[in-house]
Amino acid sequence: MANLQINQVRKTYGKAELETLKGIDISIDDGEFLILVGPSGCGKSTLMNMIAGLEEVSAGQILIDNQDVTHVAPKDRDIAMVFQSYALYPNMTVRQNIQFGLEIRKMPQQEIDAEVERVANLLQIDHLLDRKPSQLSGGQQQRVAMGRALSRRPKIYLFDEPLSNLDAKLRVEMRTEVKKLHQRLGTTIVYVTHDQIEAMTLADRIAVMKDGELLQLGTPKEVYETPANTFVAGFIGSPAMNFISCQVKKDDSGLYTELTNLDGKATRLPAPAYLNRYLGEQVILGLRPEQITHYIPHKAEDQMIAKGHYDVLVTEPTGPDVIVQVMANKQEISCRVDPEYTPTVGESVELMFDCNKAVYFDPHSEQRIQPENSPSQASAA
Amino acid sequence: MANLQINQVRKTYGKAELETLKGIDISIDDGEFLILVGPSGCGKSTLMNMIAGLEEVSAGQILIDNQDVTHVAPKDRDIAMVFQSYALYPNMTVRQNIQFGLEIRKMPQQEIDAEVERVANLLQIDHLLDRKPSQLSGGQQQRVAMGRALSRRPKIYLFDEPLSNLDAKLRVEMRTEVKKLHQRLGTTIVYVTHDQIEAMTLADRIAVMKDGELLQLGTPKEVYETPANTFVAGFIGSPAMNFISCQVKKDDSGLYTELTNLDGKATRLPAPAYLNRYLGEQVILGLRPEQITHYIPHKAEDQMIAKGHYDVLVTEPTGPDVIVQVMANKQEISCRVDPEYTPTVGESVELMFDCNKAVYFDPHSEQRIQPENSPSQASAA
Amino acid sequence: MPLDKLQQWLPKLVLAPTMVITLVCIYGYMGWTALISFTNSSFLPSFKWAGLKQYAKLMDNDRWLVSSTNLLIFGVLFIAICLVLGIFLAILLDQQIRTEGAIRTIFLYPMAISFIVTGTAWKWILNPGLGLEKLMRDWGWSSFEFDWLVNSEMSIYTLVIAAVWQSSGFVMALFLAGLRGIDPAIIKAAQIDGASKPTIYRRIILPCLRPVFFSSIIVLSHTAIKSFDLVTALTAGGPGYSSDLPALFMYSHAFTRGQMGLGAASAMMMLAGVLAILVPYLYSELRGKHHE
Amino acid sequence: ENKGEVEVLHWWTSGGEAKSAAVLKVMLEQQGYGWKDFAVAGGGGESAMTVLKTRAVSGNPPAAAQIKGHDIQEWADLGFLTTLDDTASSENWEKVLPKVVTNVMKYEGNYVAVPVNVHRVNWLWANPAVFEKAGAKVPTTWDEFIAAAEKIKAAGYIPLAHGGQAWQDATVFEAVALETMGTELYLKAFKQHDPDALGSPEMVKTFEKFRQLKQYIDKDSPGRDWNIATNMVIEGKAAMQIMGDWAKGEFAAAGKTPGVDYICAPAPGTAGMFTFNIDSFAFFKLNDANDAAAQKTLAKTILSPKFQEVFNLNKGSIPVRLDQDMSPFDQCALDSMATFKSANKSGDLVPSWSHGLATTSQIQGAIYDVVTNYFNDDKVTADATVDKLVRAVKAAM
Amino acid sequence: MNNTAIENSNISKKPLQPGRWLIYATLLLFALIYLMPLVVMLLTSFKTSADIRGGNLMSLPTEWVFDGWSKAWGSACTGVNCEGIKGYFCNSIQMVVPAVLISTMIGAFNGYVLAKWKFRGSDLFFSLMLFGCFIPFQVILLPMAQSLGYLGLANTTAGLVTVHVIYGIAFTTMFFRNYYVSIPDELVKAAKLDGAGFFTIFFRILLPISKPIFMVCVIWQFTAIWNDFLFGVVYSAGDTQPMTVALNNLVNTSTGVKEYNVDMAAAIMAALPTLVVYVLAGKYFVRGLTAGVVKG
Ligand SMILES: Nc1ncnc2c1ncn2[C@@H]1O[C@H](COP(=O)(O)OP(=O)(O)OP(=O)(O)O)[C@@H](O)[C@H]1O
Ligand SMILES: Nc1ncnc2c1ncn2[C@@H]1O[C@H](COP(=O)(O)OP(=O)(O)OP(=O)(O)O)[C@@H](O)[C@H]1O
Ligand SMILES: [Mg+2]
Ligand SMILES: [Mg+2]
Repeated sequence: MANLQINQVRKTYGKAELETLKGIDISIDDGEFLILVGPSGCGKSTLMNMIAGLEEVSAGQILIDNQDVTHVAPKDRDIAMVFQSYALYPNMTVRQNIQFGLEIRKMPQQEIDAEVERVANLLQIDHLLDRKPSQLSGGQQQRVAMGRALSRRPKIYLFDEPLSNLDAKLRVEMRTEVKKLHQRLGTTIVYVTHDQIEAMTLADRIAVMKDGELLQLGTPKEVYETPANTFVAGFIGSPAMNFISCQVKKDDSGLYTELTNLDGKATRLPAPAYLNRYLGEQVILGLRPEQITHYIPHKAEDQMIAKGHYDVLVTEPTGPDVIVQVMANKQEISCRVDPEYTPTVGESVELMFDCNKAVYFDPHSEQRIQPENSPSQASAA
Repeated sequence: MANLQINQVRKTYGKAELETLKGIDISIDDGEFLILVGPSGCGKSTLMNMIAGLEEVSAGQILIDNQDVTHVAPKDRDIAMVFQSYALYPNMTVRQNIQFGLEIRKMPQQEIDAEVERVANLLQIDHLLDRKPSQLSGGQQQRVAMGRALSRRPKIYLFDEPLSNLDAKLRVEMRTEVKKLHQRLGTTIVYVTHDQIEAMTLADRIAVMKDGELLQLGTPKEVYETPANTFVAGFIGSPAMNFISCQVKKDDSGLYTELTNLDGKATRLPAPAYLNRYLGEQVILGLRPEQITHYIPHKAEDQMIAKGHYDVLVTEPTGPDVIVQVMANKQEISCRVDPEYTPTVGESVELMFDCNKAVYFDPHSEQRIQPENSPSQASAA
Repeated sequence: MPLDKLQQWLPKLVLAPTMVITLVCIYGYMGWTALISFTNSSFLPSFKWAGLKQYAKLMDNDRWLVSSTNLLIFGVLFIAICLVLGIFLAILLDQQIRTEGAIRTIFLYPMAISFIVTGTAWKWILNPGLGLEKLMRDWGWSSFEFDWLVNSEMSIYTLVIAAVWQSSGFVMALFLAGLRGIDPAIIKAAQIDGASKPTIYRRIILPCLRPVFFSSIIVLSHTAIKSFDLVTALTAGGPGYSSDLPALFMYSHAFTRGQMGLGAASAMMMLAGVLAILVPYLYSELRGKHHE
Repeated sequence: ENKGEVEVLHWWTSGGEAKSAAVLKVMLEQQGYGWKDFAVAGGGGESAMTVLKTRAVSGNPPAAAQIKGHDIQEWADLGFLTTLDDTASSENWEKVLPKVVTNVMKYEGNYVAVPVNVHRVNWLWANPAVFEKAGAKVPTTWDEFIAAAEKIKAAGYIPLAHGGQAWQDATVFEAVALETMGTELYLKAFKQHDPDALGSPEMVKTFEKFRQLKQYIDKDSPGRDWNIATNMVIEGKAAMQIMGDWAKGEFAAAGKTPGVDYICAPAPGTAGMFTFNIDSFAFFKLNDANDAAAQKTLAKTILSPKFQEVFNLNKGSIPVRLDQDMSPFDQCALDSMATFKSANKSGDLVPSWSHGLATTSQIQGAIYDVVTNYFNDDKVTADATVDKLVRAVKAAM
Repeated sequence: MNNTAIENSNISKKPLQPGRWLIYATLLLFALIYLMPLVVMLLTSFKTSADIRGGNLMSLPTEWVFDGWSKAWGSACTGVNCEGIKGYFCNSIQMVVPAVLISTMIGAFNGYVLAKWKFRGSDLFFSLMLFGCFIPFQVILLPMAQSLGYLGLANTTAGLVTVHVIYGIAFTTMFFRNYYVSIPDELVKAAKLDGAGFFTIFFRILLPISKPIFMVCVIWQFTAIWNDFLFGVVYSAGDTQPMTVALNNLVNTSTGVKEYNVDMAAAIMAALPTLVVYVLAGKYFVRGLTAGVVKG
């Protein structure tokens, strides 16, 4: 149980010419679950390593429980970490792998055994305890790696893509386990993942990184609904948010933007008042696929909702839903419709645009246009 | 362009004691897109290798274009493959990696260059062409591996988890590229993935494997809506299908099953007529999360739809939706509700059970209970 | 915390003895030799300064010229042939040979036997009157000529033969190991790409074995430069001093001929040569590795 | 026992030599002293010298070391050696030893080393059977040698068995030189290194003759060990070999008897002359008194007639003591002894430079290089070589 | 042992192709060539001296005799005492075993540091060390002798061992370093987080997986040291001379009679330990190389 502060941390690898981390500022409360996301190579693992004390900090400081640990040895930081590349001890059995850390810390043997049992059950690897890592499948290895971390009660857990190699099913189960674990222990957790759902469902807050910079730090809701800029908006959520560049217009009933389908028929999308200052200018309208759906009667009267007919280009049934691609403002737009309304390609369907959660971006800065005097979301400089 | 037949193919690795593949039977039509899914270690890669001719076939035969190629050398099968472990030539630059296969096939240099350019653009790696694989991130390496295959026009493409290491955004883009590629070239493709969406959206047919056996082979719709057994049902779709064991009862308005919430109030779920033979017996009811939703007025009158109040245990906002866990028949059940209806934990919400697509399994055989004299779905023995 | 400091210093502490040893016993002694090379030490080291006299002597001593050119010929041929042969044998052995173990041992055993004696055996084998030539002629191939050992033009090449015999096995082992170390998937990929076996070796596998080449070349050049037993046992530098090598030259002048200064000078020249050739290679290779 | 012990560095490691050394050991131990054997064979003591130097440098030299000829002076000059004068006087070596020998053993007038034996280097070993078959007679002069060699060659035998190693080349060259230049010039050239002598026309002549020999040697000779060459004579493949009297050991080992199966004659044209090669022990300064005592005893024992006899019988050489009873020795040895004495008077007793008796190892080495290179490279002319010789010797001085 | 795809590809599967025969033939041919010197030595060792004087070295012995062997083992002279080379075996063992073990251990530690605890200049130091391998040992004879003299180790087995260790660690370090470099850093990082210190990591994590490279080092060092003559002769004391020196004394007589059958027998005996090591550990040798040296 501890809080963690990362102040202006920078990293430049020995021979590398350019900085890998360019001044990261994150402060994590006691017991918080923070998730790091970002494209491959953006510096997530590097940051994790620095928190753990495994990489030199080039500049800035790291505080755990308000103590500067920037130069404290890893073992004295009381941190447990799961590595992206499992890093299991090849010469030890699964059991030995898990209990190694405990032995080092001089835990009495019977406690160790108990602990190992517990963890093994938790991760469904109790039947593998006496195997060597080399005899395990990728997924199993990853669970052992988890086990090694979970067997301890550190101040902070660091997970670097701990579930990436599991198949969907197992993955969901593990995810729930992690969640429960966190709820039970309330330990501070920093967690790297590529998986949208993981990020959204597990995190108290999500930190979106790109090229060694922190783009946005906020709750999943914030990040999802009010992304700081187009990158975040596009990176979080799959299928990705639709970016439609269009002009802000005004008529007696207020601001609006327009979508025109292939035969030139325009749909009028009501826009919020704060777009006033962009009146007549181009903005980027951000609409998520699930905000563009088939016609749903009981929503129809909401005045932030618009309707229009569009021709279907592609349909992708994903199982629970069907992703439909249509053409608007000469751009491909994906919408999410209920399988039972599955349209056929070429057919023209009536779509419903829910502008309640629509976001708008400045075409130049690519930053989200914020309502005046609205408390700006916690988003990195 | 070719069709592919896999007849009763078996594989036992040299030292291994038990069979890795236990008689696989698949026949793939010319230009078909087949996706292999299955838990880790079930034999997917093995099967791919055998199709490519990289592993000995222990028994059975493989036919391409109706010619037995079981003992033909890989290079004479005219197959392109993307390996799960990229398998890039470490000594060559990205460019050389991509053009190697073309050089071997004596393609004139300028055509090669053109081809490389094309593929590089397609995969967004044109800026990496002169790097060595060791200087690339996992995702980039994977795209190069793709490029190596895509630069050729073989009879058959084999993709072994080609996108597993890309972040969500890139993944979706690549997925679309693959789909377009297939639509443009119409080449036969066999594709392994762990990713639900990939499987559902790309495949003409999906083959679900487990422990070296083929459990079901069918269109995504079939596999998703009429899974052959509980394993397939549980493996495909995420969050996984809810399995609720309950008794088949009957009253004047027909067959039904019951869900009881924590305070014992029961919800009556209408059941199809063909469950008659299970009257009074236990069955496993399979309901997917998206079939258990918040109250949607316009659906309410459908008589295959039931309603009931249940207490919320957990809520997991995934962004587009919220996954809600409730308790029914003493089991955790996950439902998918619209974020705007997000309930608070502990609160009792009215849920809607859409039984149109409910499936039922025999508790003993775990096979799906099929409507009498309905043409049984193409499912493996 | 002090214990931490200790942890920080431990690596350096552990390495310290080796560092000291290296500095004293290698570079220190090199320095010592360098010093001697500027004195006119004769029978035993003495420190009467003599400037570059010894080097001057060395330069117009044509035995030295012979032996240093010999080292060049010897080194290049030895390393080249060892590599080629080693790779060749390794590739053959890598084809799932049933009796691999036995054959591997046969190729390796020469390393195990000291040249003090195999030298004699080789002397006989290469000697026209006793060995191969005689044998071939006894077997009826009367025109067979093989008198390199007793031919001042060719004697140096007999050294190459014997040296290759001794070291190629090790190179073979290295490359065999290298081949075994390559990720099979890469080869599969190449097969899929339609490459034939030879192409795969030429274009993919061998280029991948760069590190092996590095290790081999280090070991081989190290052997080449130090070849001493070999020469003394096989030709003792003869006929005349046509097959002399610097190591032998240095030794016999420093110790048996009481010209320590000259010996030291020759040693320094040898080192200079190594420096000139090897260091750039070492550097490039080690640098190269950091990128990957 | 509290009595001292001597560590003896030598390169007598095989057959007869080793046995002889063993005898010395026994005799020493009979007198209650310990013998710590330290044998290092190889290249006529080259390895041994290396070892000796390193040990001297590391500060613990052996008590006694087998050191030859001029090196004794070097060691003494560096102050490593102890003096044996008291032993010498008590054993009055001055009387029993010939002057030539004692000169080698003294440094600035003090004994620092003890001679063990005297080898005669200018021997010609011949196989009479071959001569018979070829209808030739064992040569005494150079011309006879050429004549005989021609006959033998014609008869299809190898006239001269030779091993093409630098020291063997030198040994033969030495014999030719002595024949051609005569004692005086030989000494001038190889002992005083007088440039005129070295550059003299006789020297040129010597080289020419030397090359002449080559046509009587089979082409496989380079690198051949001397005893293989000897065996060629024993086997009757070759007729003659020019080699020191240690070659006798090989004949003996093959069970041959002198005079019958093989003949030992002075190298052509060197009858009455004697190139000597003396094995000797130099004695190092020791700090332990007991060991010093042992040292002295060793010195005494080495020169004792008994040891001289046993040793030289084994080794094929002759005793250094002029008063030695020669009855047990074979004909060759007797001849050798006779010549030794006569030459000693006539002044035809010359040190063998090829075995390091005449000059420093530097110069010896320099001459080796010139000689062996000339012998193995038919392109260089005698004159050119002589110039080279002069320069080489000068450079090495 | 992971076998390359080429092998289990159909191409080379069928064993009786002409190609396969060619391979076997070539290998056999080379094997014979490589064996030639050994054969000559063996033949000679079983011949009588007369038989050898007879000359044809490639010919079989006219009569097979074991005198050579028995003499070399028991009664050949290597100095004043003629007890063959048997006595020198344990001399060599006494020297080789500690030398090999110590140099290997040091190499392991150095490799560990150079690969997993890099610090400023550690790479440079490594290069310096590598270059160190190239000084001809003849150069260091005297200064080393002097140093040993100061240390009072001159002409003691301890001294000899020291020398072998000193000039062995360059290679052992290289072997281990390259091996450890090929082991992922995460392993060490994980151990650090588990609270393991410098030595714990080494002994509990890395050492246990170092067996293959350990083999390589041991074999390499054993061969080098067992066969070394120069150091052996120069730094050993008279009565603790190693095998090679005895062998040399036996073989390299200057003006004595040569008995080649004894020489050869002795030589083969002297080589036996190393030969055995190769036969027994050859497999591990290649494995170890695969694991280590090869991944530069
Ligand atoms: N030891 C190193 N030396 C030099 N550069 C490095 C090193 N480790 C990582 N990098 C570089 O730092 C950048 C960030 O690497 P990092 O592993 O943190 O990315 P990541 O966000 O973890 O990517 P992924 O999601 O693929 O794991 C990358 O560009 C990488 O090339
Ligand atoms: N070379 C081999 N020798 C022995 N067994 C093997 C070999 N390769 C794979 N196996 C075994 O065969 C089974 C199937 O392996 P395979 O790689 O086909 O699984 P997979 O379905 O590709 O799993 P994943 O989804 O993790 O890639 C596994 O249990 C594996 O342990
Ligand atoms: Mg990472
Ligand atoms: Mg796989």
